[in-house]
Amino acid sequence: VGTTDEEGDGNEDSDTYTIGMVDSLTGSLADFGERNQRAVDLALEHVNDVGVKGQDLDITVEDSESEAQPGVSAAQKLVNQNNVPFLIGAVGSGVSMSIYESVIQGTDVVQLSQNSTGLGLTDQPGLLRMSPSGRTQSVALADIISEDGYDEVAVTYINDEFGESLYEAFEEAYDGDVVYESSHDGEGASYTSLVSEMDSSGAEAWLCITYQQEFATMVTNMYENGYEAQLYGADSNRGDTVIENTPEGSMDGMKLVEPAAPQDQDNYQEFATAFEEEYDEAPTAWSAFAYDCVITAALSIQAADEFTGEALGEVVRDVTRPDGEEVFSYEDGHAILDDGGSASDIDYQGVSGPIDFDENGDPRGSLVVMEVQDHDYESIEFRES
Amino acid sequence: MSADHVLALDAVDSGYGEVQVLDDCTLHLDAGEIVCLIGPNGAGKSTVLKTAFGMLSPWTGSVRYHDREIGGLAPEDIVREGIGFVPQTENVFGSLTIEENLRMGGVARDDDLDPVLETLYDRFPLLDEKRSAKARNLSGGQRQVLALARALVMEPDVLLIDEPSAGLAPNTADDVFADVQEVNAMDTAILMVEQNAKKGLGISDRGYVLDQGTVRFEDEADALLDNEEVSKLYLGG
Amino acid sequence: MGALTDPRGYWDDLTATEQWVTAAIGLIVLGLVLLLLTGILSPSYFLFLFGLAGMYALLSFGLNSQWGFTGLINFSVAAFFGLGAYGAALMTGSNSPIAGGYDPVFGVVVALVLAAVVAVAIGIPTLRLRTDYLAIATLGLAEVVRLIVRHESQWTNGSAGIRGIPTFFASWPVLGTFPDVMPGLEIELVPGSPIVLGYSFWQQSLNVALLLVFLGGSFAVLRRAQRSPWGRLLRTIRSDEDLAKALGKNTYSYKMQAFVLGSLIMALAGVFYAHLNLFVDPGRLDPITTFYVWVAVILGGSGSNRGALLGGFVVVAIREGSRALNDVSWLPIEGAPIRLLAIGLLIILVMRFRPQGILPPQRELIWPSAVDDAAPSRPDRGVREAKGGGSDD
Amino acid sequence: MSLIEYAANGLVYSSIIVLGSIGLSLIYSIAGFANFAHGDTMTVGAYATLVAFGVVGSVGFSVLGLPIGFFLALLIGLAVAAAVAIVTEKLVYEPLDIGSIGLLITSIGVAFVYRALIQLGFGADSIRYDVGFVQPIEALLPYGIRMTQHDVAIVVSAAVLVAGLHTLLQHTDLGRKMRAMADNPDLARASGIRTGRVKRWSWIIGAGLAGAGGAFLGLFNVLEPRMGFSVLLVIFAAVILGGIGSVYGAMLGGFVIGMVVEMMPLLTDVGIPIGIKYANAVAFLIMVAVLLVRPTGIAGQAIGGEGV
Amino acid sequence: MSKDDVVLRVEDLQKSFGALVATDHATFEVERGTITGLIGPNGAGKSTLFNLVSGFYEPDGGTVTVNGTDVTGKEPYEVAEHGLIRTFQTPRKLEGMTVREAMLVGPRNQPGESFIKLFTDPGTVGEHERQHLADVERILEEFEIDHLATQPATDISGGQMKLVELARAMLAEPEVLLLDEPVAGVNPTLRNKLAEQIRRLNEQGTTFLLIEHDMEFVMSLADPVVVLDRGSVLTEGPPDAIQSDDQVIDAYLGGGGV
Ligand SMILES: Nc1ncnc2c1ncn2[C@@H]1O[C@H](COP(=O)(O)OP(=O)(O)OP(=O)(O)O)[C@@H](O)[C@H]1O
Ligand SMILES: Nc1ncnc2c1ncn2[C@@H]1O[C@H](COP(=O)(O)OP(=O)(O)OP(=O)(O)O)[C@@H](O)[C@H]1O
Ligand SMILES: [Mg+2]
Ligand SMILES: [Mg+2]
Repeated sequence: VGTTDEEGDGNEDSDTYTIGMVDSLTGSLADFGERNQRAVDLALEHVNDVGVKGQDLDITVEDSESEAQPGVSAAQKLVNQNNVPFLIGAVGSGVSMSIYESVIQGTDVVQLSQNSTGLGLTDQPGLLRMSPSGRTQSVALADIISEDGYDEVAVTYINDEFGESLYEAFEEAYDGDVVYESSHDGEGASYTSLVSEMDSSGAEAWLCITYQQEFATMVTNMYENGYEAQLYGADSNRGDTVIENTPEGSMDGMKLVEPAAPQDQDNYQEFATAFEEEYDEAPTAWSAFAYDCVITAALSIQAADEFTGEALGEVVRDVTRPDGEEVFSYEDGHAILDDGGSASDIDYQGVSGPIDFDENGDPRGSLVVMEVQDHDYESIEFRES
Repeated sequence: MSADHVLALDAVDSGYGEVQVLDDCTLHLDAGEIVCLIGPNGAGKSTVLKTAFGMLSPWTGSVRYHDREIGGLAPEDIVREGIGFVPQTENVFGSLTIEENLRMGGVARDDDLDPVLETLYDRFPLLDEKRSAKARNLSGGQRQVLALARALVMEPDVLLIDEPSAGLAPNTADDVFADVQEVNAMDTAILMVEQNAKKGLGISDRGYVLDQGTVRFEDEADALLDNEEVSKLYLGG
Repeated sequence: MGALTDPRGYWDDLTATEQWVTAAIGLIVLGLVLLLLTGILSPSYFLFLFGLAGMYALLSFGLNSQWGFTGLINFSVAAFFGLGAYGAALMTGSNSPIAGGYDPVFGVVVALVLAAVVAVAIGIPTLRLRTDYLAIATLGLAEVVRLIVRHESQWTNGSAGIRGIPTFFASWPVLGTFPDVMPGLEIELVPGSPIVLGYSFWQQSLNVALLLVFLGGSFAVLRRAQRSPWGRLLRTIRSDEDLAKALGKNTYSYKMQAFVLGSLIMALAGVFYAHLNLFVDPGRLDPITTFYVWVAVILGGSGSNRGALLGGFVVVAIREGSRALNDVSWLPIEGAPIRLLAIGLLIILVMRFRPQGILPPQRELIWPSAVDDAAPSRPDRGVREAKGGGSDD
Repeated sequence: MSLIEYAANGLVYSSIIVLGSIGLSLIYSIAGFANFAHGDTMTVGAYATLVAFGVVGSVGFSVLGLPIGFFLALLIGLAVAAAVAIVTEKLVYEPLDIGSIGLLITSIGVAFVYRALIQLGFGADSIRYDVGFVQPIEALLPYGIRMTQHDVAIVVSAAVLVAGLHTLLQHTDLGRKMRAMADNPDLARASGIRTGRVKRWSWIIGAGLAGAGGAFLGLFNVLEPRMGFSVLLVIFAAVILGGIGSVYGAMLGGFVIGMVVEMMPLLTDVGIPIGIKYANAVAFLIMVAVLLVRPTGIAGQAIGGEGV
Repeated sequence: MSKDDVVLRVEDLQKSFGALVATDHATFEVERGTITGLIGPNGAGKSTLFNLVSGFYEPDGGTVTVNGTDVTGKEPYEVAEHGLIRTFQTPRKLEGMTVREAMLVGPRNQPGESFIKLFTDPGTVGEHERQHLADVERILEEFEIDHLATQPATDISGGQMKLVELARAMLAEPEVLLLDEPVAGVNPTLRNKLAEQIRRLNEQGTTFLLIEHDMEFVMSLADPVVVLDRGSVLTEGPPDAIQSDDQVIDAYLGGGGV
């Protein structure tokens, strides 16, 4: 994790550019935070191999504890004490929003959320995010469930901004009946009552919008109670944690939708390989988002006239826009910019996808539909959002 | 000071936290004696007993039991040495029954408690009636009796009693004093604090008058009762 | 004897602890001024921290009037804090499902009324209970309130929270536009590290001003109340309720008064929070806040208003200061659990070495004008300090 | 969905809550404070069991779907939780000279320390025991009961532990000494009770049961650093409901609260639209309602007026 | 037996704890201006009777009338509002206060006990406070514990606690004062002084109902004396008559007599 520059400055006299990041190092989303940090380290390595305007990039990371208030405190420190002009943050949608409203709004600091998919962020054009809005996922899920021939579904969702907004969007888009819906708490709660209620609702299709640990527990509870249903889920329920902690075959046939990292793209492959080499595990789409946040920030700094929020704000969208030449790594982008190219001369294609922030600050993204086969995820279909 | 004192405080200073109460206090108890400690409120009488029993550590001076220094020992060890203590206040386990209170009094004994308890019930019929009543629900006087009985379960060699007759009806007080004498007759030396000085001294061999943490008078019990000055200052005329 | 008219005499009149604490505070203030002047500590961040600290101090005031004065073990601090924040947010926030867009002053009123109503509702069943039962009952009821706020989104927006809350003075003349019109200043006292006074600095200054009003008002009220017969009665109840009853005091009514008073102050802290943070979500009702406030009150010294003030500041210093641990990159381990560890250890150490708190009450609490000439207003030093008992201010 | 099925679930959860409640109640009455580190003591027990199981491994035959090694590990976990509690008592609580609220606050600090250490050692992720997965017992399905062998193991082990405690309290002086000490520590010492030893035993029993409860919670659910703290509130409700300081009250309270939480779906079934998300809330409301009628809990001792 | 001016009337009062009948159809009256003694063996039900009268226990049957008002079943503070104050046999400690502060709780109806008045009428509050403080100083002197005024109220000896308890109740200036063994544990010399205090207050109009086992004390002060045994009134009369009553000697005084 980065070091603090005690002087708290990021101005051009020193030999590093320091930006800030609010991440979930602890709390319910610590999983995400941990992987983010790995991706960030990787990204910093790639950036500093080349340099930004001849200097190093450094990131001061503060913990949000996966909660709004500590998140805001963290951002306050980064923005007002460390004077960072560019802030990556945060994971949870609620945290990102509260940071934006309490700290960023009214200043010219650029905020780019690494992992928030909540629908509310769309209403804040000033708040950029790397991960696509959950709405696309919800719509896709609604379609898939209908296409699979289920006109009744039981839904449970994690009771935070993320889960709730995804559920609302799903309910809006779904043609059939939601015969049961209930939010649930995270963190080690027991879900036996929940699954038995879902079972008694009579629905044969179950949609779970939650996080990996919670979902693993849910599936285990289902299995141990002998319930069976066609499962559907959001991207957040996918991962090794689930595979490792659920009985073999317990989820087979489950379908999930997730933002597609372009797995066939070379830069993703490279990223994935580097990640696996370093950390001995496959990256998730979420870590790819975090990686892209750092690269985008670095490109913006390189492209901007000066290291201020105002200047960065002017270029941050441009470096990912389709007008320019497609570049697939920081090195390539840097080369063009260093040659006197302007921000709009490049179009960074992230390891997570094309990015292309729209007017609301949301990226473009495509989705992949996955199915669990033999207790492993297989992608079966791509969908444009 | 001769070696045959059962219990002796020698030049003891003691108190609570930073507050000194006992100031160079010297007194002793011999085998087979009943000694009565009197004095005004706040003189430090209870403090003497607490110090002797290890509830407070003497700051200076020594507390000796036979020939052993016991100043600084913990109460639970002192009990096992053969000293018993009846505190002035909070002297029963309110949430325990009478029977349980008595059994608690005997935790340091290894033998069967039943015979001892039966003897005590015989001696204190008041308790016998209410064996399974919670001590909290006893009347003030009943509790006072229970507190004494609890200390007797150990059959101690030395018994320290803080105001045994406080709150007792005249007839019960007489009974208790008789009991004290009876216990004494069975070879237990007794050091007793008593505000009812006339009765207290009446059954005692010797007495001390304590004032402001120091022994002011020390004499045979009868002599103290007859002492005009003592009578005027401390016995209410 | 005023500190200004007769500083020497004032100093001599302080107890050893007070002198010690005053000196320490003086040093810290000096240090902060130095940090600010040299540009090491940014003024706007400092003001934000100051705001947070003051908010904790307010919460501590509230708890102190319940626990410190009256002995009510209230574990629903977070609930009242949250209600205050929600009361203000629901009235003023742009996405409030009930009645957004009102003036913040109206929000204050609604928050206080809401807190008072809930305080009475929680108080009626619980205030008759014995202390430890009261603790868990309030903790449980606070959890009920939290679950309702979290799940009944038709009233509260659920976990999405309420946003678009204006700053407190947004619609006031002059003050409303104050942060915008104030020039961005850059002062360079130490070459190379300028002090930037921009929008957020002016905004935070306004916040702090509001806070000082809240804090000052509460302090003045509590100080007078504590030294009054009213406060003495509460202390009697804390120590022996039956005695108070036997002397003809309607103890239930007094407990309720203290409970409501404390809850109102906590709600005030919530209101301040809403306008400081401009965003409110159900996480504010999390019991962890309650624990922190308890730590603040105990740390400062139960029963002492000054202690509560100090405790609030110390807790924020610990919480935010321990962020520095995250920055220690050479540690081979994660910073966050280390931080939790540090806070835990700190609590334990304080309780071990200064259990009576930093500034425990040390003076008698008798109506000031009544004792001036009657007798010395302070008990024998030794006794009071050894015991750390009594109460004060 | 049948009543009996919910009840079966409730029985399992209750067993865990009961184990936690007894310990909390014991410590409450002896050490004289509400121990907020109790939940985290459960967590310690769970992780200790995890580690021990890793070392012992799945040796031997299996009982109730669990290798015998797991039960061995469970005992080790129980012992570790007790040992940790004793060390904490020696290092932290014993040297303190403060009232019950001070102790309570201290225990919050202790809870933080436990949790931080566990997180440092095991990370924030959830973990499962490597005991495989089981399906409901076939023989019970026709009766509408979906219980796994693991569930049965939890209930049976909890029952054994509780029965053991009952025997201990009935046939030794310990229970009475504990009560005497809680009542009046000074007089207890004056009577010759070695209070230090009694205290130590209470911690051992209380924390040991908590450790077992934690280990079962891990089996019932998953292990994660906040697991114990998450159930602490419910355990408090159980203890209060039963009446502070009464071991048997704690058992009863734990049973009732555990059942209530797991039987919540019934409310919806009978037409009361309170979702399971309010399960804990309902538990607390029941607790408060009981306190209104009996201000000292079901088995708590009535406070006898002002006394004489 | 009927009396002229009755301030406290206890009629057919009953209270049992489980099988134990603690108060058994007790009936008696306390006449204004008297010092009425209440004696009886340990466990006779005297303190229970106080608890019933002062509202701490709810009677199973019977009535309590104070100054003509039926206060049966009322809250203790309501009973106190009717002018009846009681002390406790086991003195109550007030933590976190000095002895002087603990005494200041005594006076009833202090204007400063109203939160509102603290801010609307601080002058009056201060005035009363000064007055009460002077009263406290005076009574502490009379009780010979003025040197304890600024000591923590918990750090005093058993006897001193009884004195504080009694002095505080006197400060409440009730019409009827119920004292539960006020001088148990108090030094004999001081006992005599307290007797004078009680007598003086009585002359100024306070009515006393007094439980005490110290016969010298009771018999010199009280007239009439009510004897309670096993929950009901055994007899009542002037001290001389009581002292020579065989029944009383049997049940209570024992061989030792006074
Ligand atoms: N709360 C209670 N529960 C059960 N029994 C009680 C309760 N209070 C008192 N008693 C019983 O009622 C009887 C009368 O008690 P009370 O305290 O009134 O006696 P008393 O006359 O004041 O005696 P003493 O002179 O010893 O103080 C006693 O036998 C006592 O055990
Ligand atoms: N716990 C305590 N802490 C501090 N000081 C105390 C404490 N208990 C008693 N004192 C003080 O110590 C002195 C002696 O008290 P002690 O209890 O020994 O008196 P005593 O002679 O037994 O009086 P009494 O006849 O009233 O019981 C008193 O002045 C009292 O104020
Ligand atoms: Mg004494
Ligand atoms: Mg009595």
